[in-house]
Amino acid sequence: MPLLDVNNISISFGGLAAVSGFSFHVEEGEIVSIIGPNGAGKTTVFNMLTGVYKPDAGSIKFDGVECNGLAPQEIVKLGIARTFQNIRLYKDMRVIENVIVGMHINQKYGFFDMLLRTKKFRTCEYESAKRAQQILEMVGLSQHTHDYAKNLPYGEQRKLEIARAIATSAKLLILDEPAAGMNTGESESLMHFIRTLKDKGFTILLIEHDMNVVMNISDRIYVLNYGKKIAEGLPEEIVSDPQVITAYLGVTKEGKDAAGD
Amino acid sequence: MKKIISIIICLALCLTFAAACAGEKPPADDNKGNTPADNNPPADNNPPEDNKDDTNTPPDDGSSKGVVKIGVFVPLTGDRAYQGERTKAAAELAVQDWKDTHGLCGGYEVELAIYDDKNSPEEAASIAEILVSDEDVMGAMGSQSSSTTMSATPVFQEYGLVCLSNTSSHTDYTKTGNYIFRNNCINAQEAEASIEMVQKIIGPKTVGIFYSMNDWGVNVYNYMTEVIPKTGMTIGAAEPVADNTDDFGTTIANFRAAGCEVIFVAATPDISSPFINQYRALDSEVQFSGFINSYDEQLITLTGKNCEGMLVPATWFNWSELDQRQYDFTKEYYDYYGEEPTSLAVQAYDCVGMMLDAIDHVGKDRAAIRDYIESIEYDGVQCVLTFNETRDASKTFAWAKVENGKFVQVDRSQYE
Amino acid sequence: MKEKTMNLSNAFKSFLAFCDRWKAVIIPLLIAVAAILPQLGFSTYIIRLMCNILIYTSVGMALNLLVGYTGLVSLGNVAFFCIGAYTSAILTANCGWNFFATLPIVALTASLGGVMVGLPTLRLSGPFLSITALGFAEVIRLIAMNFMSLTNGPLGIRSIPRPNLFGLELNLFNKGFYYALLVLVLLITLFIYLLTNSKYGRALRAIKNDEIAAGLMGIRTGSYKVMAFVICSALSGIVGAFYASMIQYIEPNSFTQDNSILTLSVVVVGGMGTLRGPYLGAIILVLLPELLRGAEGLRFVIYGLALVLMMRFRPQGILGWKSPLPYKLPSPPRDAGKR
Amino acid sequence: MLLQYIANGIAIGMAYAIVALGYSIVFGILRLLNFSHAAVYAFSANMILVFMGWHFGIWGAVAVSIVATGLLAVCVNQFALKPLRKKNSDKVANLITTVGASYIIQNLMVMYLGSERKTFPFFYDFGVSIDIGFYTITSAQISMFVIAGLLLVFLTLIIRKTKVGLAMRGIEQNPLAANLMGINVEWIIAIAFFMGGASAAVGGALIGGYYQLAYPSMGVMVGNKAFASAVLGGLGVLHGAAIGGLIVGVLECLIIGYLGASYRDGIAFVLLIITLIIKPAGLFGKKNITKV
Repeated sequence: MPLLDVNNISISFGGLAAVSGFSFHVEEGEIVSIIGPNGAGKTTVFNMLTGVYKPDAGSIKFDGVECNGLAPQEIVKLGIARTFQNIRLYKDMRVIENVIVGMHINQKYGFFDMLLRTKKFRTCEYESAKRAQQILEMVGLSQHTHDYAKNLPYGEQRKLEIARAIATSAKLLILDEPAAGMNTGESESLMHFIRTLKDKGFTILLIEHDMNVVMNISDRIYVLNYGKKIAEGLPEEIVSDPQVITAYLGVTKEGKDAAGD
Repeated sequence: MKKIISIIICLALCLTFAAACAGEKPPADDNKGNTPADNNPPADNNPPEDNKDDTNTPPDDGSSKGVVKIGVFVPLTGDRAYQGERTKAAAELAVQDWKDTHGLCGGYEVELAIYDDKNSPEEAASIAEILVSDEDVMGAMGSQSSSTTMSATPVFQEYGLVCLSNTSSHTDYTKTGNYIFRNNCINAQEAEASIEMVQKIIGPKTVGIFYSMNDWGVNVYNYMTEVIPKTGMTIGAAEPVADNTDDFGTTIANFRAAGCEVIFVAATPDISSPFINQYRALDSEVQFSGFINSYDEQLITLTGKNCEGMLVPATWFNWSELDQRQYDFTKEYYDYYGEEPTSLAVQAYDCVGMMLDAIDHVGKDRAAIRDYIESIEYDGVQCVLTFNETRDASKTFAWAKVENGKFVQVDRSQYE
Repeated sequence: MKEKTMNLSNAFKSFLAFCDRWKAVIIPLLIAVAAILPQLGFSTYIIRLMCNILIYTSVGMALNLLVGYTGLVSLGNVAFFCIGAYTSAILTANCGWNFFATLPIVALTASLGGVMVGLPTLRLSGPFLSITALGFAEVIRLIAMNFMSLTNGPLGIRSIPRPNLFGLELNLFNKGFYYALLVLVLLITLFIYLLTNSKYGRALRAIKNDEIAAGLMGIRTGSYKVMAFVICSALSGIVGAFYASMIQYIEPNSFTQDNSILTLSVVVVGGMGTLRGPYLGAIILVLLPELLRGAEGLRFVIYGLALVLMMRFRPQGILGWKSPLPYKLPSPPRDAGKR
Repeated sequence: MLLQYIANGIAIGMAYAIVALGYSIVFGILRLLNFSHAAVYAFSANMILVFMGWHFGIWGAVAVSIVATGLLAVCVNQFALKPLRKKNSDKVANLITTVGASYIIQNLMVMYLGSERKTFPFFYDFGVSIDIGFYTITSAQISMFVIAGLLLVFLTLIIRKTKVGLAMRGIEQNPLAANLMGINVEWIIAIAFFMGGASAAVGGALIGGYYQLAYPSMGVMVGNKAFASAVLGGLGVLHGAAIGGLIVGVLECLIIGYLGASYRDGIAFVLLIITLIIKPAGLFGKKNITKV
């Protein structure tokens, strides 16, 4: 039973079919990537998964639970956490606070526990702070614990977003172009970091343009173009798939003759 | 550079705050919470900045036993400023006249403690605190609108300082306590006078009531709805008006639809003038009847010939041929201030006159001043002033009419 | 010249850091000073000023929760102030209730107002929200003006009694009213401190920083914003009740737009999103008109000028700043180990 | 009766519309609630009286007042708002600065011109007024309607057709990009403020003339109503502000007619709250969808 099972979801904005009939699945502990040229509808798929848009048709099952049409808050509770294409951190809050806010849904204490500072409140706060420090340790940001999120360099801000997603104790991490705007050194260390996440048992769904990262890290790849799936399979198969090349690089003269159309 | 200025700003403010506090002298004795009537609050700690009244002359060669002050709290900023200015001018004139005629007052140098209450209740209450805690202040004269006056009177009553109002007509004003007096007519008297004028001069017609949405307007309206039906006149329509309204098109349409021939204008000139102008533009025969506050030069300047023939009950007459004293006062006020006095200003003049008279007789004792004023027979410029048991001054009404841009006195006997 | 300004502003910053570090000592000291201040034999004029400062501190504290922590700029806070004042005035003056008995009902009616503003503005942001709140305050003032049977309309409500606690009347004379207000301010400060240092406070701050991200991280932004409105309106209502009891005569025109703007300025000048901001903001903005009492006409001009200069040179407010001190990690509860 | 109410409503509506234009222009560009606009409007009407005092003649006084008010609006922008923009400080700070500016302008006027109401000449009476049965639509109402219409068309033309207008719309979308494309952003913003001030001055002259009154605090109530109509019509959309102003004006007159004048002030805001609930960006406003 795949952890995430999506079959032929589609959505259109004012008559334009952004995504039509796209199905894919993600197994537990796997790294799956979705690639495609700009405007292929990748982020739209993401937004449908996380409840920002409601798909016109199709179903999304996570861990057997149908979450098409649920509010974003419920979907996060189920265990899907995401990062954003353009970084959306809580800039004026501290690094550790950003992570603790991620744990908001799992902090179980009521208004009066807060008012009277009951033991339940204090233990929950202490646990959250301890776990946040562990996550920061794991992510390698522990020396920035007390800094403000907006003072972090770009690479660290990406990691903090991922740390915040982990903090929601999600089973599936959805990363939206984490390597965007990174130089080779940074994307190298990011790749290494994602691999360590995989070893720690996280299932990752990735949208990425940086072919180097995608090819080295993904177990399976889906290719999307104009909202339709044009290829799926192992990285090696995708690299040599003619349809993918034409989608990305456009038709070369030889290519057209070879295809003979 | 920027940080510097902000630091300087807040340092300066903190310093001035410290200076303000340091200005207080700790009291000699502890004040017991007994009945306010007979103890005046301890420390002579007038607030740090002195009020800038102009008669601050030092006591001359030892003949005066010190200073006595009359507190005046009126709006000098905001949109009621010009009404406040007039009360202040009348008060200053009263003190000036007293000095010219008597020099000292009961052996004391006379001063005015004038404060601006911004027409806000909080301010008026704070100023009342200043006045009661200043030992030299022997009486206070109160503000322009009833909300400011009525938030100050509890303080005066609590501390036992006489407060005379030249403007308040709120029914519950004098109910605050025995230290609160009113030198202004109550709306019942005003409404009665206006109705009587219309009934006698114009006769039974359908009338409209145009009243401003404040305590004075609402009281006048309530009173008139009871009395008018008994006088044979019928009320065609009654229209309230909110503050700072400029457009009366719709209200006028309602009055005209109800066929009103006479409109009672229960609003101050700054609200009633646009109403009269716009009404006259649509209907030339309609007649207006005003109240005491319409007896104001500003009404004529703002409406010009539109208010021709408007009836106004007046407790005061500028340049009156019948009463030489009123004529002299108008002249004196005009020379001093460049504008003819309104009845409110004259009442302010008499209020200060009464307080000075009281001090002259009983000296510097707030309770004695209160008793003296309660049973006073003061020959004021307006009329001989006495207070009834509810501490309201009874007024006699003269009839006035606007004729080619001037208030002209109407001879009552003609219509008797 | 440049270095001189730098080290002076650093001096100011280190001064603030020093206060932050020694908070545990400085705060009780300040409370003690506030407690003995009225006993130094000031005239009731100064006592009334201090009460005004405390009133605007507490209502500034309530609005700070909305503006400083949640980022919802409400220009209609006087609506809750007015609801609270009228509810308490009607109950005490007309129905003869004890002042403190009216407070729960005041909080209830005011928070009803809060919900009425909070719910419809969930989808609004920035200036639209401010204008809706301003409109709501105008509507409340008009209801007070026209609802003759309940609020006595423009005649206002007269001789509202001072609060009395087991028979002792708390007024400015025996300074009891000042202490009641002092207790109120400290209670509100404690409540907001507890609230902001918990998941609720963090959620509100997250909404201020980036509402969409907060939503996608599982925070129900809608209900938290309404919660912020309800708490702010309930507290403002209670402070309104104290105001009515202090001024003893209220009418619709004492709750105008200027009051909302003054409260917002207290929060912004003092320092948004800080606990101590409203204290200094209230001190400055209540004392400024008193110090300028001499310059009648100029008074408001200087008040306006102070606002403009403040926004230009220190927009985050005098006490608003990013504390360089490390984040206070919660200490383990004593018996955590036993589990 | 209804016809008379609507006629009056249109006249007041036009007054709100003109002042609302000023709010819309400034908001369109800076997404900023310019509180000082009401005081600028009052400033224009009072300055006309002052200029007439210097025996300028009515039309000369109006022209000079339009320029003076435009410059005043630019001063508010230069001294109060520009420094804040440079430090891209918080939205609330801009709001409070404009409030401070409105306090300064209004109270300086009260200090120098006194707070009482002064008569204002009725200068655009062309004598022709239409009588329909018992009710008359005075020439003032007609000329107010016509002049306001012309002003609206003129401003829309500037925004739609001219280079400056294009630059303004560019800055509205993305000030940074506009700057990079060589648009002198500060200069364009100053022009926008000038246009806002000038339209307020036209409004001041018209409304002052119509009611034959001018006093320093005349801006407060008209300002609030005009702002509500600008938001109602959709901030940043010029014809939205005009139509919003008309709706508010007509409804107000109907309310006075049938319910009584004391409810008058509330209607603008009740209407506003209801509209914003249904369409958060106002009637004609475009809802800017924030990309995730």
